[in-house]
Amino acid sequence: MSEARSSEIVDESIMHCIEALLMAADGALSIERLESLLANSGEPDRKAIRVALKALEAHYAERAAVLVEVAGGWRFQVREDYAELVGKLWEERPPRLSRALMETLALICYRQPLSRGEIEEVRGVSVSSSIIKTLLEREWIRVVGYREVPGRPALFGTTRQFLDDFNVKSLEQLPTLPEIRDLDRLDEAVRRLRGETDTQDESEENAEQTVESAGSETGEAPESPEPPQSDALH
Amino acid sequence: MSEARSSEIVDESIMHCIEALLMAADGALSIERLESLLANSGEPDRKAIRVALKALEAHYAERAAVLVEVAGGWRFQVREDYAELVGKLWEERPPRLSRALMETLALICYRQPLSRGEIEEVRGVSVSSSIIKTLLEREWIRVVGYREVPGRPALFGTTRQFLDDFNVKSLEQLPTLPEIRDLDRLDEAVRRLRGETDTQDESEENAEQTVESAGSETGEAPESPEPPQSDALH
Amino acid sequence: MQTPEPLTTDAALIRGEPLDKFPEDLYIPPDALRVILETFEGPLDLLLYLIRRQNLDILDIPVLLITQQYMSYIDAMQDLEIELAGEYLLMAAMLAEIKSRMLLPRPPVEEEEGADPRAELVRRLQEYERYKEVSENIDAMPRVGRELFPVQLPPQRIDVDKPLPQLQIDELLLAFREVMLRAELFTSHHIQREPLSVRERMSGILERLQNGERIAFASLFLPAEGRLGVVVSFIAILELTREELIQIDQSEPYAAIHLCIPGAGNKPTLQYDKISGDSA
Repeated sequence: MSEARSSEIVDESIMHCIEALLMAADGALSIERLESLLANSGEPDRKAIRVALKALEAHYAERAAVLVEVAGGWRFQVREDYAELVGKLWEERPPRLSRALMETLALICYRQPLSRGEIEEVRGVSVSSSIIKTLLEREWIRVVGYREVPGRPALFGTTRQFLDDFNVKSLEQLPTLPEIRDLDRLDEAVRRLRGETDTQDESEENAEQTVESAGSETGEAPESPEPPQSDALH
Repeated sequence: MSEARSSEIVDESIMHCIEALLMAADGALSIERLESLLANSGEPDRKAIRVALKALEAHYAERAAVLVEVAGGWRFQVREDYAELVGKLWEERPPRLSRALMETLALICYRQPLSRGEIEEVRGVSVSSSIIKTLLEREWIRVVGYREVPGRPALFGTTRQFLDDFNVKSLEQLPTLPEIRDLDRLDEAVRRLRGETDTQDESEENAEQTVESAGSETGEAPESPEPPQSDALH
Repeated sequence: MQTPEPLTTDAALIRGEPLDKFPEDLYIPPDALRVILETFEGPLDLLLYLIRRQNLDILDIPVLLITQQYMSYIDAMQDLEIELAGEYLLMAAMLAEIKSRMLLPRPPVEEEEGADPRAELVRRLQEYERYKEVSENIDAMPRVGRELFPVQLPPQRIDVDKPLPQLQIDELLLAFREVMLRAELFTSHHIQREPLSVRERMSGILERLQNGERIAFASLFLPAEGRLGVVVSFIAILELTREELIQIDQSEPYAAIHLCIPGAGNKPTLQYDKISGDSA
């Protein structure tokens, strides 16, 4: 077979391009996707991509990261042996929700019922299945129906759990679109939702730190990168 | 030095544990953090961790993902050579940061801690709330204190996150602030300006120039008005 | 005399059109001029531009010339109804003052130190230019998200109860704001007016119809909800109909009105697997 023959020649530069893509990607990349991404980087055909993937797989066979093939294509993962160790990373700090997830949830909240395709239309990018799955698992969204068009896409709406987790009684309490548009009014709305009357008091307490101690011409960045919670929206 | 001696012995298992942690982590990990995470995995001391990091760095030196040290510690990142290729993974280009935002950030960088009013003084124009908010949300700046004057304005400083995001270990690695050029000449000019009237006859003649003709020259303008969306990914 | 510099091919693009398309003597369309004028980051930026454009020395600005040019830019901005920050006008006043001082006979030497507005202006221009320059250098540095992509691989398996990520309401709202701004949807009248409660009700009604049953129109109005509740339900039904998510039946005039999903009868069920299964 010709495949066997070409499998002996690994194009190193293509292999590194694939490695870069897989290391950076949010999910698995299919061979087709890799092919189109690499169109300007040597334009390898699928066979050459498969050869490079095999070489990468072999290279990482002994490392902490492993290249695996899943339903959606190929992806790097941290090897199972380190499950416990890696778990510690999250014990201390819950993972952050991605911007894509937040935007998807916000759109479902404000424009429900709507389908994944409609979310994609507004966001201008595709919405990954894992985002929808996470939101469903979290019980923040639910399927409320289907649009009666070819493919019958599911329509999503928000749930009671969503309201509970965000500590609001009904969607009506959320700021209106004009309020969201105006940053100052949005601040006000957020403070209202948090039941705060005046955040100023809170920040006053943090303010004991003197200018002298903060004087940091030292080149050292201050320890904690997080601004005090109360400042988050000022 | 004892360090030199131990640098020859790399504990493979610890190196792979560190590799797994760094590959999975959301952000850089400091040596201290690695030490505490590895407490049940061989309990390496900081020296052993440093040795392992160096070995990892060498191993990945030629790969598509490289190990780098930034202010917050160590992280794997895709080599910059692949920036354009990897950027194709996302349809949206990263938003361009406005000049107003970058100038505000630069002032906070080099003159921290300073207040919004002080930024406005140098820039000669007010700083919008949304700029400060964006910088706080990105966790590039934080409130480090308050100036004890009426109104108690917040004082801003940069964060570790800022250094990490700009791929440096400390503020010292940022570009140097240009010196005020010709300081002697400036003094002299100021003295002269105070001491004598200079006749402007010559310039008066040129002063007829109107906006129309000024406008048509703006082909050479782009020194300040940058063309939109030029270097988003370069 | 000023001679316009030769226009090069890497001249600024204005709305995708290179500026060098315009003959030098031709007047610039207001749109293009607007783009230029709007790029100034304030009066200091504009002054610096005027000075640098003519290769003038900051230390030796011909104030009368620069003042006049500055004023014509300000006039142009006002003609185009560009919202002018007050600082522009303040600077205009300051320039006018400098100009008048220069035209008047010299005041006695006892003038207080540091009061010369021209020296002050020179100092401020220099100071601003330093930061403007360094901000460009910082912007040119590779940064995470633009040139740098940190590696964050998912674990194959994870052994702890992963704490669920928390989301703050403000993060959610800001995310929404951003996506709406990006999609320029804030301008749509349709959604600006739509109360959120209607959207919530739409989801609720739609869900009730999913078992394929027909539901009496009247049963969707609960007196307990009051007049507002009725209105919300009514608008929700109209909106669902408009989006063709439900259909309204009435077998004969004055008969009871029923709602169902379009083509009801083919008994749809909630298929959650449908969602995860249809990955791109």
